Amino acid sequence: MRIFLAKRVFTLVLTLLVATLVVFVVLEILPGDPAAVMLGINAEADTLNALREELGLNRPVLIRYIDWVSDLFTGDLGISYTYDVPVSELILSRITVSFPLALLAITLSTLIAIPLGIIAASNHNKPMDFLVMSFSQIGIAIPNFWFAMLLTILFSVTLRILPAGGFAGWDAGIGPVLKSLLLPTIALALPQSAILARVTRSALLEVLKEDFIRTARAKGVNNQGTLWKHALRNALIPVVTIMGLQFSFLLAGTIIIENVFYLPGIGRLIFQAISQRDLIVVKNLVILLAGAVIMINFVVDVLYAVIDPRLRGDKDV
Amino acid sequence: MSRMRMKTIVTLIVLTLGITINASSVMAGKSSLNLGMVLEPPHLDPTAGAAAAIDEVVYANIFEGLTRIDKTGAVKPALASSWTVSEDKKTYTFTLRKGVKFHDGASFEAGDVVFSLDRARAKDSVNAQKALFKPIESVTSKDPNTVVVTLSQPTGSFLFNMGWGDAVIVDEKSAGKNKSHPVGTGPFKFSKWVKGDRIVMARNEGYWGTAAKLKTATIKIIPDPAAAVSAMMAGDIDAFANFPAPESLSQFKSDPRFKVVIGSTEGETILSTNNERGPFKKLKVRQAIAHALDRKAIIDGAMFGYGTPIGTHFAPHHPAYVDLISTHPYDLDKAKKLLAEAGYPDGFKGVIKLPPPPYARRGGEIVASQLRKIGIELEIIPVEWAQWLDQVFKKRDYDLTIVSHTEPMDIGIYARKDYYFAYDSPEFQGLMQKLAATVKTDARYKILGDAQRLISKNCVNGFMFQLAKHGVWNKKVQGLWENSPVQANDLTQVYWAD
Amino acid sequence: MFRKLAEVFGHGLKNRSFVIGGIISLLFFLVAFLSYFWTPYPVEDINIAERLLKPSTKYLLGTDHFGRDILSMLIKGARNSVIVAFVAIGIGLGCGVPLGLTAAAKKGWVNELIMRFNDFTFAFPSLISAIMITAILGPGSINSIIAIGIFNIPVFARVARGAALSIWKREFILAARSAGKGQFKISVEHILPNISSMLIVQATIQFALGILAEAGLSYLGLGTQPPMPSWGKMLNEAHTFMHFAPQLAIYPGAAIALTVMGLNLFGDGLRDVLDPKLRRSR
Amino acid sequence: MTLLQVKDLSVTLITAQGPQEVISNINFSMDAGDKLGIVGESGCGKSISALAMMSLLPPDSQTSGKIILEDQDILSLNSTQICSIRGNRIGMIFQEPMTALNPVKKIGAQVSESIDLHMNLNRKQTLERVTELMDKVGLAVSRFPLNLYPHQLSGGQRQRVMIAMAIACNPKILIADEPTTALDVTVQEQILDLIRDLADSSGMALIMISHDLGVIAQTTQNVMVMYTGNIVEMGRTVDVFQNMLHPYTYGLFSAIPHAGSSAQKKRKRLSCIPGQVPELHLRPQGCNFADRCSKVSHKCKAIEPAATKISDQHQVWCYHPLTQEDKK
Repeated sequence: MRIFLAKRVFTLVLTLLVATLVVFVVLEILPGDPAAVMLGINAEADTLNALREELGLNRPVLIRYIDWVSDLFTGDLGISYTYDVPVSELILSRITVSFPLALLAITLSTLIAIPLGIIAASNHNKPMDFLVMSFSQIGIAIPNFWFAMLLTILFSVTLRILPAGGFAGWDAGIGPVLKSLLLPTIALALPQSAILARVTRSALLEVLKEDFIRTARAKGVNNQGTLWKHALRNALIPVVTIMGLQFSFLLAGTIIIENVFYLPGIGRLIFQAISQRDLIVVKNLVILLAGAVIMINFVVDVLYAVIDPRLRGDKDV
Repeated sequence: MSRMRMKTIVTLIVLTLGITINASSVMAGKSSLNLGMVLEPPHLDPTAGAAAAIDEVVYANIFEGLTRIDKTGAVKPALASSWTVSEDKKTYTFTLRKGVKFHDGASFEAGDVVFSLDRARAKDSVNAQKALFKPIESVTSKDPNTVVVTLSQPTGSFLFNMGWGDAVIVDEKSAGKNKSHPVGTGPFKFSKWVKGDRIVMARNEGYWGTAAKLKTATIKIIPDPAAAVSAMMAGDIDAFANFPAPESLSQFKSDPRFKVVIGSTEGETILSTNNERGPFKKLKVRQAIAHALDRKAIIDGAMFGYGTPIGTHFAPHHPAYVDLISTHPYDLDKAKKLLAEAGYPDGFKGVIKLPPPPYARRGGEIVASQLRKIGIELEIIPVEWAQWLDQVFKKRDYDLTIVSHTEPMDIGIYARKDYYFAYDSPEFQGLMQKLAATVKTDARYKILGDAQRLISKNCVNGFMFQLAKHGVWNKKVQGLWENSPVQANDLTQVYWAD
Repeated sequence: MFRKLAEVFGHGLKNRSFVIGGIISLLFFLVAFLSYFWTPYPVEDINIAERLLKPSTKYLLGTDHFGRDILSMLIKGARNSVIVAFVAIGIGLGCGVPLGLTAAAKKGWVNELIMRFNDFTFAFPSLISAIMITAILGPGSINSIIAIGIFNIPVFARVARGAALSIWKREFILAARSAGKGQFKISVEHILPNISSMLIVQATIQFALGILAEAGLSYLGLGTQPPMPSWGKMLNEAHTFMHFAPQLAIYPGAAIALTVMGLNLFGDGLRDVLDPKLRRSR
Repeated sequence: MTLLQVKDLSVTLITAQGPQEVISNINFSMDAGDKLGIVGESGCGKSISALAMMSLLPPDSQTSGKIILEDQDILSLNSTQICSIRGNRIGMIFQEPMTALNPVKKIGAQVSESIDLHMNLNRKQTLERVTELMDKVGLAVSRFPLNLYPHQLSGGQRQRVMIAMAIACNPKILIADEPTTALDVTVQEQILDLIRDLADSSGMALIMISHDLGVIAQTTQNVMVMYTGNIVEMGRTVDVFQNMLHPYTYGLFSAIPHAGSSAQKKRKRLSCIPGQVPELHLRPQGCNFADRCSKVSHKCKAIEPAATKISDQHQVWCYHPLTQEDKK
């Protein structure tokens, strides 16, 4: 386990380092001058130069890269060009929107998907199974932003009971926050749950064919018991894999969904930062997100070992 | 299922989820205002950025200059209670108001004016409108309440210029932090900024002038037109000084709760043309384009009918405006003929780069479709502002673009031969020189008229329409600006009627 | 080859997903093809006077904010989706399969390098990278093809590698190796034909994902540009009109969902048909 | 006293080729403490009949006939009643110890599960019972803690865990379905001995299913030879082994290697009985073995043979039982 962990951490750091290089190079290529964006069309050349100097954009490329990476290690992400506040503060304030959203979405999708998958698998080839699979097929095919629009049309335009967008802010209390996150959460969670339900179902069906299920039944365990006590945990491995992969999709999803609902989250921040050429925000955010994905993959690996004792690498007796 | 029942069910579901449904506006009371804004300001220091959104938040609310522009566009005294101008029009002596304090308690004195103006014109200045301060030769404080500004040459618009957001007076102590925590002298104090969501201001109880009527003002950032409609409808927003969705104005007009005010702006929306590139070098080609533009269709299609057609680069509500629309009427046959005469009987291909605002993106699609009718095939390339500034504005790598020039009285840009239109006309440059040296209003207006006629005759750009200001607000909200002579949301006089 | 196709088709007719998905997919391709010859109205023509009309006999699905016929835009939008998804798959197959085959054949550090590269590309949420790519290259359908295509590369590399590894263990490969054939030759002559069915199935899935991705990018304004209609862009435009012309948001979304569902069903069916082991259990 | 009676049992499974009858009308019975062997090639229906006794057939299969355990017809019970029989009154050991144990559960928990289900014991008593069982199957808890996972054990050890699970509730009948096939030869012996000893000491009836006549001879008193869902020969193990009458039985016997590896065994068997077990849907009319039989006649291919009683303890379903001549 320890060697396994050490190896994982090493690749994790290496991947992140390569990621910093790629992101940095990409942003160097990115056309558009942050100073020009900030100062607009009437700005004069020496004003632009003064601002670039102030932002530290006039230093040599290599120095800037090394500075950035070493700052990353110390946790100092620098000051946003446009907002003029520490990037870490900016990101933190956006995370208070995106993280609850992602968490709610993944919770909701799991809460929907796993029971649906179980229902479908335990009613294999029966009408209930067909129903769940149809839901799944439709859910997978529907783009989440369209679904978000449909939800808005129904709940905000027609019924007018939920806001069409915006975030109430945490100081407004938990109620308004949940209210503003409700539609985005559903829009994110439902398509995800469609995929997850499908994976749960097929993983369960796969496991239910295994010999040890027959063993359990031969012991006198009833159908419910075999499903819950024996099949489910074994089926969790592919389910957790997909959930790990979905995290990355979820991040992508939040970018679009935050744009549909105008939530001041990470997704909107990165979109906005790219268009305003707030490069310092962009590069740190991208690294943060890549880091999050890599971390999640790491967590998934660890979860595997928790679920499946065979992967813990313990020695035989 | 009936809609009624559906609603009940959904309501029940929502209630059981523990989510209270109430329109927050009901609670808002009469002393606070939620003002909607489309773009979030990047920061709140008007002396260090070009974004109109900065001024829309802080101008006249938090920061004040020596002078200020009122809702009619006239120059009024602000931190300077009065001024005198020397005979040669080169020395301005400002008498400052007494007893003015910055929000942090620092008192306002002549030294602050000297600091602010010197900072704006310094070598390392990051002021986006540095040109405003170019004529200034020196700024000196005669005593704590008197400032003398000496100009290198007479500048007719100097007092107007000092009313711009970029010329507000800041305190040396707090200037460095104005981006995130602005400290000014205005009737509102900055209280907090939830990035990406809202900016809150509270009444400045120690204001030198008439105190603001509102206790707090919250500026909510709602970039999405659809969200803006719902927020307005739900009462989450009390007013939108410039509503982002002209297509939904009719909806608000028919709703007795709201007042829709169509005002004017300083935004001349034009089909900017690269005068030094390919076919666009030829006057006949530019004339053909002018004849091929159906302004009514563009205004209807892009702005849902809100906007005033223009035939030159000048605001129609200005007294010096000359109506030149009929010089190039919509006439496809003539356009085709002109194009053929220019040597392009079968038209040609070009590129139109469009910045993000809907007037540009939608307008660009319509323009492309209109020009296709005379054989000009335009490839539509949408660009972000960053790319627009870089490619179009700086490197002039474009054929056509659409942009609204929102600076007031900016016809002078046509005299800059290195400007992105690449219009180099000694005749026009001469007119502008003459204008700068002219002080009498009548004479100035005549020169301005000639200038308008000249760029119209030369078809420098495709002149399309003056951007309208679509105000939508709760009927009970009083005192908001109907027009925008400068980019501002002056909330000083705003109050709720009973 | 032809006989095998006929056989697959024969089996397929018994598979519900294959038939339903196949019909929807076929319709989608036919509609896309149709747009080259005919649409009810030209989609470039802006007619402000007739904008935002409700469906009628003249305009079966109504008109958009520029007075363009929605049906015509949907038809032409199908073509756009096909092209983007198709070329993106071409990129994925063209680069991913050789990478995957090499990784499977070479093992060692080449394998390690290719797999690390794969992990690495997976680490970046695809949409963020797509946004960055379009920020560099500018928005447009070609750049969205590149952005989507790049993300197909690791997918195909992974599938190709996994499948190839299992084929390498087979006895006939051993025979070919003992006959002195090189790794490259074996990969092309023996491995590739044997993993082709898996690649085809993956391709249909990626096709569906490509259509979704294109719609997402166009929705954000980074994909296809006017005057070429795109379903995602239509949704973007409809968003503004949601309050008084909600019908605009319905049709393009429904078109995306239906097409993607059709392709997914077809992919599922095809996998069942091509993989006899799974035929009974599903 | 008759413990188990199987009457006219037929089983039809749904296969890719449609419904197939895999067990046709078999009848047999056994008394408490009996040791019955069922022998035949794979696909002959021996495992299916065992699964039928446990009511563990796939849900879409159809059965007819009766399986009477003591006084209950297993086939007519509802699922709750069946669950109270499985693991309690009938225990079963499966062929693949590698896959028959749940990989994510500790062995102790897997053994105690049937105790929890069927025996009314408190936690301490359960633990004692599990420890006792583990001792019995030769996995003393001191060396093999109960918190081990299956993957930490060898195949033979896992099969011992299986056995502990199967006998946990002192079942009346223990069904062992090819319990040693997947094991190393050296381990096979130990496991067989263990099963036989356990059956002897507790008075359980044993049904030993195997394709290996050696295993049968070693562990059973009675034997039933099955071929394509039919019983072809049945009788006391001694009688049947000494006097094989059905050509198929003899073919199986000839396949036993007298020396050599298992691979040789396989090859030899193929050479002894020509051809292969016919696919179920291709079964011929008449005697199913006809196509592979050296003594086939027209009659064999026309009408299915009925039972011929050789002695009280020995029956054969064949028109041409083997003679001593044939066996040379």
